[in-house]
Formats: sequence, structure tokens, C-alpha cells
Amino acid sequence: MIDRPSANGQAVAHYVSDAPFDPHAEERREYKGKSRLAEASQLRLTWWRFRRHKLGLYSAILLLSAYLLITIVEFVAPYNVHSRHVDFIYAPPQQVHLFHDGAFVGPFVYGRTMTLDMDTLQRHYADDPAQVQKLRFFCEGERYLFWGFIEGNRHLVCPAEGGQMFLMGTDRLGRDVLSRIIYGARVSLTIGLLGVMTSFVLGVVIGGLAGYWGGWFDLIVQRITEMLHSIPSIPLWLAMAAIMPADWSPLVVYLGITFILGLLDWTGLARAVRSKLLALREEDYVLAAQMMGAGTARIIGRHLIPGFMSHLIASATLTVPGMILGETTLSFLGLGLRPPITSWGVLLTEARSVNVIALYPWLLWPVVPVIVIILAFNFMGDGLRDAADPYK
Amino acid sequence: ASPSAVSEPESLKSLVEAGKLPPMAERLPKTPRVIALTGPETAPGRYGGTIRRLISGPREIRYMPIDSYSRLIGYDRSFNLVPDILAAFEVQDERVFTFHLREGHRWSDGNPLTPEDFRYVWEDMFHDKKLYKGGIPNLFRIRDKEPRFEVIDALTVRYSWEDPNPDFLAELASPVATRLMMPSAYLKQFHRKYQSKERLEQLAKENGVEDWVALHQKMSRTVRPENPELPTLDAWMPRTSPPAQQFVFERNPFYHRVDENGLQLPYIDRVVLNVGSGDLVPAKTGTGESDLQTTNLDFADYTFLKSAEKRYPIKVDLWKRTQGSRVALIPNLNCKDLIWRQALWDVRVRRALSIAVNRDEINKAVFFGLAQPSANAVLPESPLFREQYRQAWAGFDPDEANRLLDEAGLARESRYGMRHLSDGRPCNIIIETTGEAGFESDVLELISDHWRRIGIRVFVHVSHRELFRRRIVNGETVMAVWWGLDNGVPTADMSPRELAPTADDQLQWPLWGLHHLSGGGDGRPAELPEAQKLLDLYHEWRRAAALAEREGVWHEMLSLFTDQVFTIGLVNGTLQPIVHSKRLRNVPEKGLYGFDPTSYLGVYMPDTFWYEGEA
Amino acid sequence: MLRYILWRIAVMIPTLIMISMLIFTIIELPPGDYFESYVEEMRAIGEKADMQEIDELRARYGFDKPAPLRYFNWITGFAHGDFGYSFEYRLPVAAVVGDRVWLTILVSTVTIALTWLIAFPIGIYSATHQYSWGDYGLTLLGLIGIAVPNFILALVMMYFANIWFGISIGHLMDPEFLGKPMSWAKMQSILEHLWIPVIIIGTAGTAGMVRRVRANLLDELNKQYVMTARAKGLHPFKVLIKYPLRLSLNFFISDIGSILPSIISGAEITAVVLSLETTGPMLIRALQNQDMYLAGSFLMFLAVLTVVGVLVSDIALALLDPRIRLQGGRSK
Amino acid sequence: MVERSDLLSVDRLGVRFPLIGGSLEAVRSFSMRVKPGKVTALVGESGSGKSVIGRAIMGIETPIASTEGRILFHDPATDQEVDLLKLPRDGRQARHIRGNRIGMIFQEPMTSFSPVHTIGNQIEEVLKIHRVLDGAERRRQVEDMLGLVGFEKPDRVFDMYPFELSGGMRQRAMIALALICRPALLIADEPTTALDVTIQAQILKLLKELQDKLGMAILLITHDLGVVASLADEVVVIYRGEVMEAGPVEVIFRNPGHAYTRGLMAAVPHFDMAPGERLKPLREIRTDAKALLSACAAQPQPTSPVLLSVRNVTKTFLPKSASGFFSRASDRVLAVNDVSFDIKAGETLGLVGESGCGKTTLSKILMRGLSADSGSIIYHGGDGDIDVLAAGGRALKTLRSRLQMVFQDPVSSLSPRMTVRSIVSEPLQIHERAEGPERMDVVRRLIAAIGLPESALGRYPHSFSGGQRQRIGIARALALRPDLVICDEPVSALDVSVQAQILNLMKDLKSELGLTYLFISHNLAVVNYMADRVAVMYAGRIVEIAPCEVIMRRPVHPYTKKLLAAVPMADLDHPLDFALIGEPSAAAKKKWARHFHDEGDPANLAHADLGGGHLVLARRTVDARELLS
Ligand SMILES: Nc1ncnc2c1ncn2[C@@H]1O[C@H](COP(=O)(O)OP(=O)(O)OP(=O)(O)O)[C@@H](O)[C@H]1O
Ligand SMILES: Nc1ncnc2c1ncn2[C@@H]1O[C@H](COP(=O)(O)OP(=O)(O)OP(=O)(O)O)[C@@H](O)[C@H]1O
Ligand SMILES: [Mg+2]
Ligand SMILES: [Mg+2]
Ligand code: NI
Repeated sequence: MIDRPSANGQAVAHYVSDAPFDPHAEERREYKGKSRLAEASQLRLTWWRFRRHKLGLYSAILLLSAYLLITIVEFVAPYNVHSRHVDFIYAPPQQVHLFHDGAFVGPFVYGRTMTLDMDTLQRHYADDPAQVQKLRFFCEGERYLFWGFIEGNRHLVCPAEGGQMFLMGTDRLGRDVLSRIIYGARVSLTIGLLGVMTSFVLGVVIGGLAGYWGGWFDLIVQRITEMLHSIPSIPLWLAMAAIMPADWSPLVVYLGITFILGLLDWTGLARAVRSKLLALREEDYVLAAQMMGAGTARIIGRHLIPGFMSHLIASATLTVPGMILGETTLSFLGLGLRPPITSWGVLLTEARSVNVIALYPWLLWPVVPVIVIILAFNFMGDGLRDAADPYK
Repeated sequence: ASPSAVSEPESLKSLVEAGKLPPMAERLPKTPRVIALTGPETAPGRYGGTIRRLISGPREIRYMPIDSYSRLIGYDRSFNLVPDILAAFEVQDERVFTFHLREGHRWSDGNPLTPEDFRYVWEDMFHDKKLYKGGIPNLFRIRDKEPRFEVIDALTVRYSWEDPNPDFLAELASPVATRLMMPSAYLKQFHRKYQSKERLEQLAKENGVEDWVALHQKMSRTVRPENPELPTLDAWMPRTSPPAQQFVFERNPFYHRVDENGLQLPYIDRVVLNVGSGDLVPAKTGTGESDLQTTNLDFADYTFLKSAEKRYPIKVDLWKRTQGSRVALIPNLNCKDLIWRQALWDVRVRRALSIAVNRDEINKAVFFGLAQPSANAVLPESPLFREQYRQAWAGFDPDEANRLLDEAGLARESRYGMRHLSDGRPCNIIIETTGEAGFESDVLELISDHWRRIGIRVFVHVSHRELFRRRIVNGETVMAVWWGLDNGVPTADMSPRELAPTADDQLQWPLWGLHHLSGGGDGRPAELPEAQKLLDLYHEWRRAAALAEREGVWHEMLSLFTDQVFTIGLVNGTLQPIVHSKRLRNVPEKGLYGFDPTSYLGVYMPDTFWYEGEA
Repeated sequence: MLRYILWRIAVMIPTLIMISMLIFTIIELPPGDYFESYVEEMRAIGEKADMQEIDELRARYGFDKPAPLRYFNWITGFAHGDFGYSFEYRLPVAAVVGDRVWLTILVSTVTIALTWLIAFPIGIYSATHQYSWGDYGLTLLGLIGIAVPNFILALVMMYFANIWFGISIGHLMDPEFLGKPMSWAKMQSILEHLWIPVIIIGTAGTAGMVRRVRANLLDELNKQYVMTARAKGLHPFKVLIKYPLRLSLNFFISDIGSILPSIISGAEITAVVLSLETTGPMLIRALQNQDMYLAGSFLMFLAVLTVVGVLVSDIALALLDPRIRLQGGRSK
Repeated sequence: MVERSDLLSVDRLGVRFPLIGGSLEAVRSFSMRVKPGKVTALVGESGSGKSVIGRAIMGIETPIASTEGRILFHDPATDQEVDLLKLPRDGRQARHIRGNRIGMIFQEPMTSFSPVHTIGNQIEEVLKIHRVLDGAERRRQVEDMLGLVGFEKPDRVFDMYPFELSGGMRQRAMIALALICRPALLIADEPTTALDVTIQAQILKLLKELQDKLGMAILLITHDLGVVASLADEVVVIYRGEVMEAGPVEVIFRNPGHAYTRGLMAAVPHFDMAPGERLKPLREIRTDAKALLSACAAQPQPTSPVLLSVRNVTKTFLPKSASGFFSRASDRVLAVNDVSFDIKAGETLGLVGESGCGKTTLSKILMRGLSADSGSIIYHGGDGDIDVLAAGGRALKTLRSRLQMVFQDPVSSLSPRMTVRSIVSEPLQIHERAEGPERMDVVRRLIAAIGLPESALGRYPHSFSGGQRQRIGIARALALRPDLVICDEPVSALDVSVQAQILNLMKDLKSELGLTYLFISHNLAVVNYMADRVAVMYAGRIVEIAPCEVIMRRPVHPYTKKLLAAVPMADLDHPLDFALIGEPSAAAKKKWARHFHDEGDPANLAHADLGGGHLVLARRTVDARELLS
């Protein structure tokens, strides 16, 4: 019954609401989700918000599956990494068909015939419609050693008996690009994560302390970052290459490289963290935390870093491709991963020539998973960012 | 046709007219070297044009003097020695060498080429304690004795040894020959004997070097033609001083060769070398940016280049590489690891490793089946070729290999298990590679597969070239990937030194080679009797005066070398794409490509290449 | 402030000395020296090197002396402007670096300027229009730029630039201008070639910058002072520029230290792939050949730039945000 | 008939904020109006939606909030009526009105300025947007305005950064910003909370003048009924987003119709309260103080009668603008000047003083949030003395659990990215008090004790009202059951009812657990209610310190006297005499008796003991009797 208490310029009538006054209404103020809100810890709250960010959620699921997949690449890949097919060198990707002559057959590929053009020395492959090679699923195929010691031969999908299935074509030794990409994921995905983690832990901790403590510590850390910064990575790599013991197994080399990638990468981040914390540490809530008796770790970790989270997340997602592809730079210098270790970077490095671009473009396929993974990291980062953003 | 009737090259006309350059007749020696171009593939041509080439670094300008290949004496296409700069030469018992110069032959600055230029080198350079601290180059010492150098007359010089020096002519004809003559008129200004101290100091300062020695060295370098001032006898003379991204070479107006029509060679006015990344050379070549490209192209680029023929006026040919083996596995017989050394000294092991390799597969997978599976031996193009050498332990027989290894005591528990060395370590071979050639890693991948079947696991270690060799010499590696004999097309006149432990850069026995090289001062004597035998045979070849005798020694060495499998050759006769402008004539369609003895393009005489149609 | 700057400049000297030692060690670390690699290079094409000459050169440049002595000679040379001697080019270092520096600066500054010109508007747009199609689209594009290795991008772009526009592959100019003095036509040719390296070097940087600008801006957009500024009636764009953008620039300013040297060194690997006439390939070659004075002096030059850049960045930081106390410890 | 429109009429406004799994309806169907040239006061409990309404009128509420209804603004200058809610969010028209026609003073002046731009720059900007003036003229106008709001050296303030100003100074800068364009309507959201009463009076006087001179209307959002009584023409009482009562100020004060309004009136603390008399909040939250904090380990009770002794503490600041390339020592600000006093165990020491006189600085020094230039502070705890300024390690840790602080600025002292739950439980976590569910219990009880719903636990600080945030700060400070709580304006943002509730709680804790408070406040009635002794600060020095009654009844120092005269009463019969008290403090200082002036040398002054713990800062030469007379 609220009348507009403005009788236009007239003196206001005394209006009194007829609603009864309930002094305790506020405490009983109910709305949906109240109890959940009260119960939930901050972590859970963040998770709830993250769940609402669909793209982020899907990306997280995709990444999770990718990381699960790398534990069972032997099963997922139709061929082994190193299986060669000398008769199918540089074979372009095969298409999966469902219908043959208008009849449904199920997923199958056509067999291939190869002719070698003796003039240009180019191999030409043609589908042979007479050969319908049905794909098999959960089938027995090439033998492999699961994680290097358990023997097996089950595959998710394999070509027909005696047939071939090169869905992404083959490379110069007739190796299946698809299988190599799948195997490559194992190294690439872990190298990315490991490297990013190393660099982040170092960057955040060192940068955080320098920014928060300031003073002498900052001075020293800044001089160290200056030093690391002023030496481009290339001479470092060259020096590394020179002193890396020859009999290190490829795995150790790989781990070492990852770690070093991370070790070298932190300076930029540390500086960013430091600069931001230099500003943030002046905020009152930091003072409040200090007065509560919070230790350095807590103040940096719980009060300061969250204020810089968006940048960190963005940086992390941007560093992942750097790490995945970082080894490609190294291979330019003769360091880095090498066959028989297979990674996306190795695959791309092998595709490093005009020949590939002009004649065998399918060897560039490994770019696609890199892009997908990076997009996924990015969108997941977005989701995390928003979930942690109190204003959202 | 008489020279005067023949027109000047367009590019020199104005200079001649302005009187800055004498007319062609006066520039040429009285008897120029006439090159007959009336073969089935060749034709006399005309002047003009620029050849653009691509190099991957400023260092590669050193290909110019190699390709240009004007030597006192040089090989022709059938590897006979012919006088080139020399009008004629005489050899007595392989001991006394008499060289006759062409009358009126001039350096590119117009100064005459005279015995004084030989003397300058011999006396003022080789025998200057400052310039050559260690004395005259090794090549001249036979049994530690120097030859006698004489100037016989205004056109004749002579070098005479007490003992035969059969390598001498071959050395002079080699791609990077020791220079017996230098433009003394020019160089004297940098020599302490002919120049005042003050002036030398000033010159050194101007050129950013420390003293006159460095100055003289810098100004007299011929291997990399970096000094445009330095007179040359080559077809083109350098016009750019580094650092630069583009190196220009212009025709030498005093060059000593003419075609049968009396046109002074080279036909081509200018050669321009553009520096760029080696990786880009195939791509750029494929877009017609090079008129004559041989380096930095790989067999794998052929398909791409061939497909570019349709778009750009280029022509792609395939030449045959002259290496005894394009890729070879080189066991290090001097490796530090005692157990491995013992194993590798056992010829059964070497043979087993060799026959366990499926060369056919390598050929097929990596070389389109166009190469020739072979041991590290001479090519059929060589008169010394025998099928037996090629096939020595080059078949594929894993069973036999297994048997040999069993016999040699590299035990294996089961049919599929890994072998063990005598001290119980697993048979893991670390193969050292420079990783420079892309196909090496492919080949190694195939080999690791092949050798796994005989119970040997392969690890690949990549190191930079300097490190690579250092590690081998230090005995830190057991095996390396390299190529086989540099010269796969030798004649009996050419030195068989590559087959015996004669040099420290021989990866299978660097220490034994060093021992020989240093005259016993360094390294170790060849410890395997077979290797020692090779060395003895080599000495025998050097003493042999008659061709037939040399041939005999060569065969003996080849059969011993291949039978002992000192190096495990894989394939040879691989092909090298040679790309040239469609308009460029006289480039042979088929040829042999290699450093030794063809000097890359050298024996095919790029000075005779010419452009058809309008420039 | 003045005192702070003086103090920092004083600190630079020991820092640079440390860096020079580090550089020297790193260059020394690979076994062997220039002459060895030179011999190898000759061997590669079958030549034999004249070991005598090499030994002589070794002695001349003190390679038979212990490393500390050589370091000392090198670093004292620095003090009177002698940057050493390039073995490869047989020239003093300063002469070798020469005009490559200018081309490098050209490429780098154009790239960096373009990166910023593109990244900032896009970043701002992405932050203010979070989850719009524009945001998604630009993110996607940028990330693809990041995810494709530069060398592949370089090859692909060069290949198609050649096929479609007939631009010669690689280099910063058409071959006929190489080594020629600057002219109008040469300039034109350079501009024609410039876009490829700029795009290639720029893509990854731009995308990264966009994402960072966006992230940092998003954090600031909801602050109270933005509301105050809006309550003043300020145009939203100006609000953005003056307040949240300035506060979000912190990360960017902190990175100035690495911008300066990167202007000079250029993107080495890309430059190698593209055969650019910049300093990057020269540096790599010098490193690989162990042309140690060339490499060392160049690295030292970069180090000086870094150290200066870091100082500039610190000062800019204090100017950007007056709350920042560069000298003080944790409490006021 | 020509309709003489209201300047602003709000019609059935509703504002709703989304929250996880639901939403919060902050304002519902709310209607009111503001007449041109008149002052409408909006009063109501903390969290009732007052600020939200203010922001909604300005059109600057966060975009995630959904609004409905109409807000009609009739601009007298153009005689056009627009619905502010319908205007494009940041369109030209909306921008023209904002800052120019409608000015707003934000409730949280401390955080409303950009930290990286100078005060002058930010105020000047408004002129830049809406007026065509040259730079010098702008600066002149801004400095004038700064002078009007009570800055003594406007030219210096112009170049200062917000973080260099005290809370009250920032609030005044905010007022200057809102007024600089002489808007037709001023939305003043708690404009004087951080100001001491003398300056408050000065500001109110300024507002009044502008109102009279320019016909500026004011929507005055405040909980200080005294201010309402002095300034307002009409009053709207709001409770939980709804209008409870509205009408002319006379009616509301003399004849409140709604139970809620009556309750509010009753909760106002006043000077003639009997000692021990309790405030009457609308709802008494009976918390068992012991149970509330029982979970925290009982601590050894302080044995010494003096809990904290402060001796000769001095602190100077070097302003940023002066710390450029060439700094001059003369620019230094002496924020705390040779301050000495004791806090006895179990007492409440009130600290009052002019805005910017150094109270916050002093309290931060006590907490070791700032380092003192000189002086000493000794804490006489249950387990030995601790030198506060030098403590480290264990001693510091103990200190941190014994001394707690409620910050003057509730916004910036709460980590923006922590939920209330994390914020309140953090001190417990740090000092490892109570574990798991038990800790949650403590947190829940604390939240209930300060009158917030439990659902607040899962929300972030920014989503609370000013008063709510302030209470969160209090809860956090109490969580550890400290010995000494330094409260810097702990209830300035609270309406009288909630204030009563909180004050009662604090009193209970004090009597039951023996807590000690250092209570900084501008509200002398509150100080009167809480404090046992009161210290009065002026320009960095304590000018008078005495038991509460003595100060309130028999002040000696002229500044104290002036303070007491400036207290606004929630009583229409005692309006403030603006002419008398509204004069700037510099001017007032000139009128001080001679013996209170230092005449350029601070050493001339010393504390004269008037007996009974009554000390006054005066000339050394003067004796006590002279002062008392
Ligand atoms: N951004 C937001 N998100 C969610 N809830 C909000 C937000 N802003 C305000 N609220 C809620 O809206 C209600 C009204 O807030 P408002 O700030 O208007 O209160 P107020 O009347 O100004 O109180 P006080 O006197 O304490 O300042 C409060 O319950 C508050 O928690
Ligand atoms: N960080 C700082 N830098 C420079 N000056 C400062 C700083 N902090 C405070 N000041 C100055 O110190 C003086 C005292 O400030 P303080 O905050 O202690 O006042 P206050 O008594 O709390 O005032 P209010 O009641 O307005 O909050 C003020 O003049 C202020 O300008
Ligand atoms: Mg409010
Ligand atoms: Mg204060
Ligand atoms: Ni041909």
C-alpha cells in the first residue's frame, strides 16, 4: 500500500509502514543456499563456482582425461611408437569410412596401393576400393611392453588383419603419426607440468619473499635474477650440452631438461610477483595479518598471492606451451630430446623443413594436440580465476 | 679464330676502352689453356650473367677456390693429371719435378706470374722462422729431408727430393692444394724483409692485427678468399671483404683458360654468394633463388626440388657422391674401455655387427632404394673397384652374426636376451653422432632395431662436432657414425692413406694414426697386426714406382681393409641433388660429387658454364 | 630517490663483474676452443688444417694461458673500450657487430611496438568484454600463435608468402640489396620483408601480453576506486585507462628489464630460421664456433642492458605506484 | 497546474544480488523522494540497504546486481525528468549527471580513492570532466574546496597520496570531491563517520551553507541521529530494504510511529547516562561472554596494574611528494609527538582527538604495525614484561596473541579474497587455538554475537555493508581473547542499535574476562559510555588525560572544551550552533589561552598534574590552579 510519499513538493505525510517489526528478522533471513554457504569452506566455495564455469569444467575434464590417457598410451595407440612400415613411407592420412557401395559396413579404411614416381621420387598412394579393411576394436594387435615391462597386445583399435590404418599418415620411416602423437603426449604433458611447477614454485616463493621482505633479501634476489636474466638461454644450453654426461639415459636427460627449463624460467615470474607484492604489502590487510601474528609464509600464501592469482594463472597457462615446445628450441642447438624419446616437440622438430610443408603437411598434426592442450589449460585457468574472484 | 677477332666480355669493354685494362690478347698467356667444349653434353658458350649461390655462413666462401679449381696441375674428368696453370711438367722417378710456366701468365692484378713467386713462397715464407714456426710444411719432408728448390729459367722451377714423393702431384691437384706460388709483388709489402718496420706496424694497426706475421697471414689467405686485394689465378676474384651477408666474385680478367673459339673463360661475369641459414637453402633453391646449388642440399630435398621444377626455371640433377660409404659405423679401436676394446679388436665382433645390419632396409627406407648397400670401399667408378670389396661382410645374416658373437664370447642367456660383455656388463653400445645429417638418426633407429636382434642395445649420444671428435680421440666412445672413405673413386696413383692408420682424424684408430703422423712421437703404434700390415702396405705403395705395382698394393690393402671390417660401411653411391638454372649450360647431368678427388664442381669446370638465352 | 639511484648504480658494478665471470665460465664451459672448431669445420669439407698456424694463433690469443688470466685480460680490455677480437671474422668485435645492430633494433622495436599496440587494446577489450565472442575469438587466435612453434610458423609463412606474394624466402631484404648501402629501394625491400618476422616473433608475445593484461585488469576492475571514478561521470574508457589499467601495469613494468636486451638480441632462433641479418644468428654462430670474444662481448653488452633495464623498471615501478618502497623492509 | 516535481523520487526500487545458490534481496519496493534544496535523511540499521540505494541512484551498482523500479531525477537546471535506472549504464547522459548534477560521498572514504593518484588529481578530474577551466583555475578551485572541508594546508594536501592521509582527512577529501561541482543533489553516505565532532560540525555547516546558497538537496544517509536532528528536513527510516516510516523530521523525532523507529531512538547513547547503565539495543543479543570465547585457552591474567606503558613515543612521516629527487626535511609530518601514557589492566582508555592528530598512527605503533622513531613501549603481561618495540620470536608471538586491533578502515583491513569464515578463523589458526569443528563453533558464535547471519560465513568482504564489515573486524579481533584490544573507531559505521549491541558485548567481555581496551572514537557519547579514562590528542600530542567523568564534566584544555561543545544531540531541542562551533580548528586555536600555546618550541609545553590522574599539556611555567580557574 506504499503510496509515493512524495506528494510532489507538498510536505510529506507521515508514513508509517504497517509491517510488524521483527528485530530478529536478519538472523533468520533465509535464502536459498544459506546453510550451504555457511558450511562450505573457501575451497569448496571455489569449487562450486568453478563448476558453474562450463568451459572451464570441460577443459579440466579434458585435461584430466589427457593425463589419464598418458598412463595407457600403449593400449590407446594403434601401433607402437617405433614400428616402421617401409612400404608405407610418407603415406597421407587415411579416411575412416562407414559405407561401402552404399551399404553400411562399420568403420573401415580402404587398402592402399603405392606407386613411386621415379622422376620426382615421390610416392603416390591411392585408395583401393576393392580392399575394405574393417577396423577392429579392443583387439589384439602389435605386441608392446606396457610401461616398459608388462607384455601385452590389446589395443583400443587396430587395423584389419594384414591391413593398415594410418589415420594421420606416416612419416619418413613409415611410422604411424597418430600413434607417435599419442606416445608423445606422455613426455610432453609431463614435461610441461613439471617445468611449470618448478618455475612457479621458485618464482612465487623467491619473488614473494623478495617482494614481502624487501630490503637486503630483495637486493640480493634482484641481483641474482639480473644475472640469470642477462644471460640468454642459448649460451646456457650450449654449455649444458657440453657438460651433460654422455651416458645419461634419455630419461634422465629429459628430466634434467625439464627441471632446468623450470629453473631458468622463474626469474621473470619472480620479478612480476615481487613488483606486485611490493605494492600489495602496503595494504592494511597485510598489516592486519602481521598483527595477528601470521608468519611470512601465511601472509604471502594466503593474503598476498591470491591478489595476484589472475596473473599467476595466466602466466602458468602461457608457460605450459613454452615448456611443451621449449625442447624444440633446444633441438635447434643439438640438445633436447631426441629419438627414441618421442614428444610433440620432437615430432615437430622432425617436421622442420619445407619438404614437409610442401609435400607432407600431415606431419604437422602434432601442432593440433598442442593447441588443444593449451586451450584447455587456458580455459581451465579462466575458470579457476573466476572461481577465485570474489566479485564474480 | 684469332684472339683479337674475338670480342671482349661485355663487362670489361669499358675498362679496356678506358685503357685501364689491356685488351684480351695481352691479358692472356701466350699459350692459354684451351678447353674443348665439343662433347656430347657440352658446347662453347658466350659471355655474361651472374650466378647466384647460397651459402650457410661466411665460412663457405671457401667453396669458391675449390669449385674454381685452377691448380698448377689438376685432374680431368677421368682423373688424369693434366697441367693447368702450368704449361707442362716433367717428373723424374717421382723425385724430381720440373714445372714450366705459361709465358705471359698474369695474376689477376696484371702482374706476371714468375718463378719469383715460387721463390718467395719457398724462401721468404716457408723458411721464415716467424711465418712458419715449425718449418716447412710436412708435405715437403720425405724422411725428414727437404727438397731442393731451383729456379731454372724465367719460366721454369724445379723441386727435387732424394727419395720418391709420389704424393706430390696429387697434393698439388687436391681441392685445397698447398700453394707453391703467391703473388709476391703484392705480398712483399707485408713482409719484414721488404718493408720497413714502421710501415709494417702501421699496416698491422690499420688492419686490426698485432704484428706483421698476423698481417701477412691475414693478407695472404687463399683458403677463404677474404682479401679482395690479394691477386689470384682463379676464375673469379673476390670483391667483398667480410663481414658481409653477400659475397661477390667477379671474373678474373687475366684468367688463363680460353674456349676453343678463343673466348676467355669464365663465361660468367659474376658469382654472388648469399649467406643464409642452411635450413633455408633447399627452400630458397626451390624458389629459384640459386642458379647453381650443390651444398646444403640433401637427398631428402630432391622430391621437393623436383616439384619446384614446374614452377621455377630450375633443373635438378642427381649426382653420385664419391664417399666410400655415405654412412658408416666406425668402431673406435682405441677406446678407453678395455673390455670393449678387446671386443672390438676381435674381428668376429666387427664382422658380426656388420652382417647384422639390414642394409637393404636402410637403403629402401632412407634412400629410396637408390643407393648401393656396400661395405666401406671404392665405388664402381673407380678402376680399383671389385665386387668382392663391396660385398665383404655386407650381407644380411643375423644368424651368422649371432654365431660369431657367441663364438667371440659375448654371451647371451636366451634367444631374445641381451648379450653381456666378458665382465658381465650388458652389451650397450653408445653410438656417438653429430646429429648434423637428418638421416643419421633414422639410420641409427633402424640399426638399433637390427642389433637388438643380436642382443645388443644401442644408445645414441649427440655431441657437437668438436666434442664428437675430441671424445673419440680421447677414447671415450665405443662407436661413432660418420662417413666412409673420403675418396671412393681413387686411381692407383692416388694415395691409399685412408686405408691405413696414417692420420689422427681417422675415427677407427685415431691414436694409431697420430703415431704415424707424429713420426712415432705421439699416440700408439698400431697394435693390431692387420692394421700394422695396412701401414706397411701403404709404405710399400709410396715406394712403388710403377703403376702396376701400386695397383697391386691398392688391391691388397682394399681386400684386407674390407675383410677386417675396420669400418662398417652401410650404403654408398648415394645421390646428391645438384640444382642449376635451366638456362645454365654445360652442367653435366650426371657427375660425381665429392671433395676428393673431384673438388666438388672443380673437375667439371664451372668457368665453362654459361647462360643460354637473354641474360 | 636520487640516493636510491646512485646506490643502485654503485651496486651495478659488482653485479656486472659477477655476470662477466658467469659469462666467461659459460663460454669456457664447452670443451675446446675456437681453433678446434675451426679445424673441424675445415675437416668437414675435407680440408686439412695447418696445425702450425693454429698453434700459433692459440699462443697469440693466450689460449695456452690459464683461464683466469684470459678473463682478466678480457675484462680489463673492456675498461678501455677494447671488446676483443673475433677469430671467425678476423676483425675487432665492434667492427663485426656493426650495422647488424641497426637492423636488429629495427625488427625488434617494430615488433615490440606492434605487440603493444595490438596487445593492449585487445587485452582491455577482452577484460571488459569477458566471455564475449570477441574475447573467445581473440583468445583462440592468440593461443594458436603461442602453440605453434615459431620455426614452423616461420617456415609456413615464408613458404606461402613466397607462393602467394612472391616474396623471397627469408632475409630482411631482397638478395640484391644485401651489403648495399641504404637506399630508398632497399628500405622498401626491407619493409616488404619485415612483416613476416614481425608477425612470427610478435604472435607469441602478443598473445601472452593480451592474456596478462586481461588477467591483471580483471583483478582491478571491481575495485572501489573504479566506482568512484565512474561516480565522477568519467567516460568509461578513460576510467579504464587512468585507473585500473595503470594499476594493472605493474607486471608489465616489472618486465622492462628484459625488454631492453631483447631489442638488441632479437629472437635468435626465429632469426636463424628466417636468416635475418640481425645479431641473433651471429651470436648463435659465435657461440657454436666458440668465437669467444665475440660471443662474450656481445653477451656482456646484453648484460649491461639488462642491468640498466632492471633499474629503469624499478624506478618506473616506484613512479607507477607511489606506495612502493623500494628500499624499505617489510614494515614501515 | 504546473507540477513542481521532486528533485528525486525513487519508486518501488528493488535491488537483488546473486549469491551462490540463491540471491539476496537488499532493497525491496522502496520508495522515497528528495525535495529540491531540502535534506532527506535515510536512517536505518546497518545492512538495511542504505548504501545500495545510494549507489543505485548513481547508477554505479555492480553489474551483477539486478534492479527494478524507477528512479526519477528532475534536474532543476534543465527542467527535464529522467529515469536514472533506464539510462544506458555509462552513456553520455548518465555521465553528465554523475558527479555534476548528483554528487556522492562514499561511505568508505578510505578505499574510495585510487592509491596511485594524488588527492588533488582525483578531485580536479571532476572539474576537468564537467567544467571548462584551465589548469591553474582548477587547482585554485580544488584548493579552495579543500580548505572549506577543513584542511589547513590545502596546497600540500593537493599533492598528497590518499594513503598518506588519516581516515578523517580522506573522508574530507571525498566530501570535497563530491561538492566540487556544486551538484543539485548530494548523496552523502555517512559523510562524517571518521570526523571528530569539531570538524564534523564544520562540515555540516558547510553543507548547510551550500544548501542555502545553491539550493543543493541532500540525501543524507547516516546512523548518527544527532546529525539527523541538526540537519534533516525529512526522514526516511529503512529496515531490511523496506521503508518503515517516513515523514518530516519533527514528526519522526517527537512522535515516532513505528516500533523500529522508537527502538532506534532509545538506543542512542547520551551523556547523562548513569554509570553502569546499559544501552538498549533493539535486540539484545545475550551472549555468554565466557562461553563465547571459552574455547580459547585461558591465559595467565596480567598481574601488574599497568598493562601497557608508553613512553615518549615519536613518529614522523616523509611525504611521498617530497621524497622525489630532492627531499627537504622541512616537509616532514610529525604525526606522533612525544606521547606517554599508561593503560591499566582491565580499564578502557578512551582516545579522542582531532582528525589527523595521530591516533591511528599511535595505535599502529602500539601494535608494531609501524615503527616508532623513538620511545619505548612495555607490555606487562601475565608472563613477564615484553618490550613491544624490540620483541622478536616467541615474545612477539605472545604479544601478537595478547594485543589485537580493530582497524579504522574495515574495507582494506579485510583480505578481499578470503571469506568471512577464513578471516575470522585465521587468528585461531595462526595461534593454533581450537581445532576443526570446535574452531568452527567459535567462529559461528562470534558471528552470531556481532549480529550477522550464519550465511555470511561463505561470503567475501566486499559484499557486505559498511557496518557489517566493521563488525567482522571486531569479531576477528576478539577471536583470540586478547588482553588488550585497540579499537580504532570500532563502531563508527554502526547504527545506534547495532552499536549498542556491540558496545554492550564489549562491555560484557571486559567485565567478565577482564579485557582491556584502548578505545579510539570521535563519538564522545560512546566514549563516555565505554571509557574509564580518556586521553585527548591534538596535533600529535596528548593534551589532556583524565578519568572519564572529569573530562566530560570539567575539561581544562580549550580543545577538549571545544570538542564537548560540538557534540550533536539526537534531540531537536539542542541543535548545533554552527556559527559557534563550525569554525576551523586553526582559527579556534588562536583563541586558546596563552599558556596552552607552545610558541614555536614544543619543549615549552609539559604535562601539568591537576591531581586525580588529570594531566593537561600546558606551559611549564603555569601551575595547576591557574589552569583550573
Ligand atoms: N555486492 C554485494 N553482493 C551481495 N550482497 C551485498 C552486496 N552489497 C551489499 N550487499 C548486501 O546488501 C545489504 C545492504 O547493504 P548496504 O551496504 O546497502 O547496507 P547499509 O544500509 O549501507 O549498511 P551500513 O550502515 O552498515 O553501511 C547488506 O545485507 C549487504 O550484505
Ligand atoms: N603513510 C603516511 N605517510 C605520510 N603521512 C602520514 C602517513 N600516515 C599518516 N600520515 C599523517 O600522519 C598524521 C596522523 O595520521 P593518523 O592516521 O594517525 O590520524 P588519526 O588521528 O587517526 O586521524 P583520523 O581521526 O582522521 O583517522 C596525518 O597528518 C597524516 O597525514
Ligand atoms: Mg552503508
Ligand atoms: Mg585514524
Ligand atoms: Ni644439367
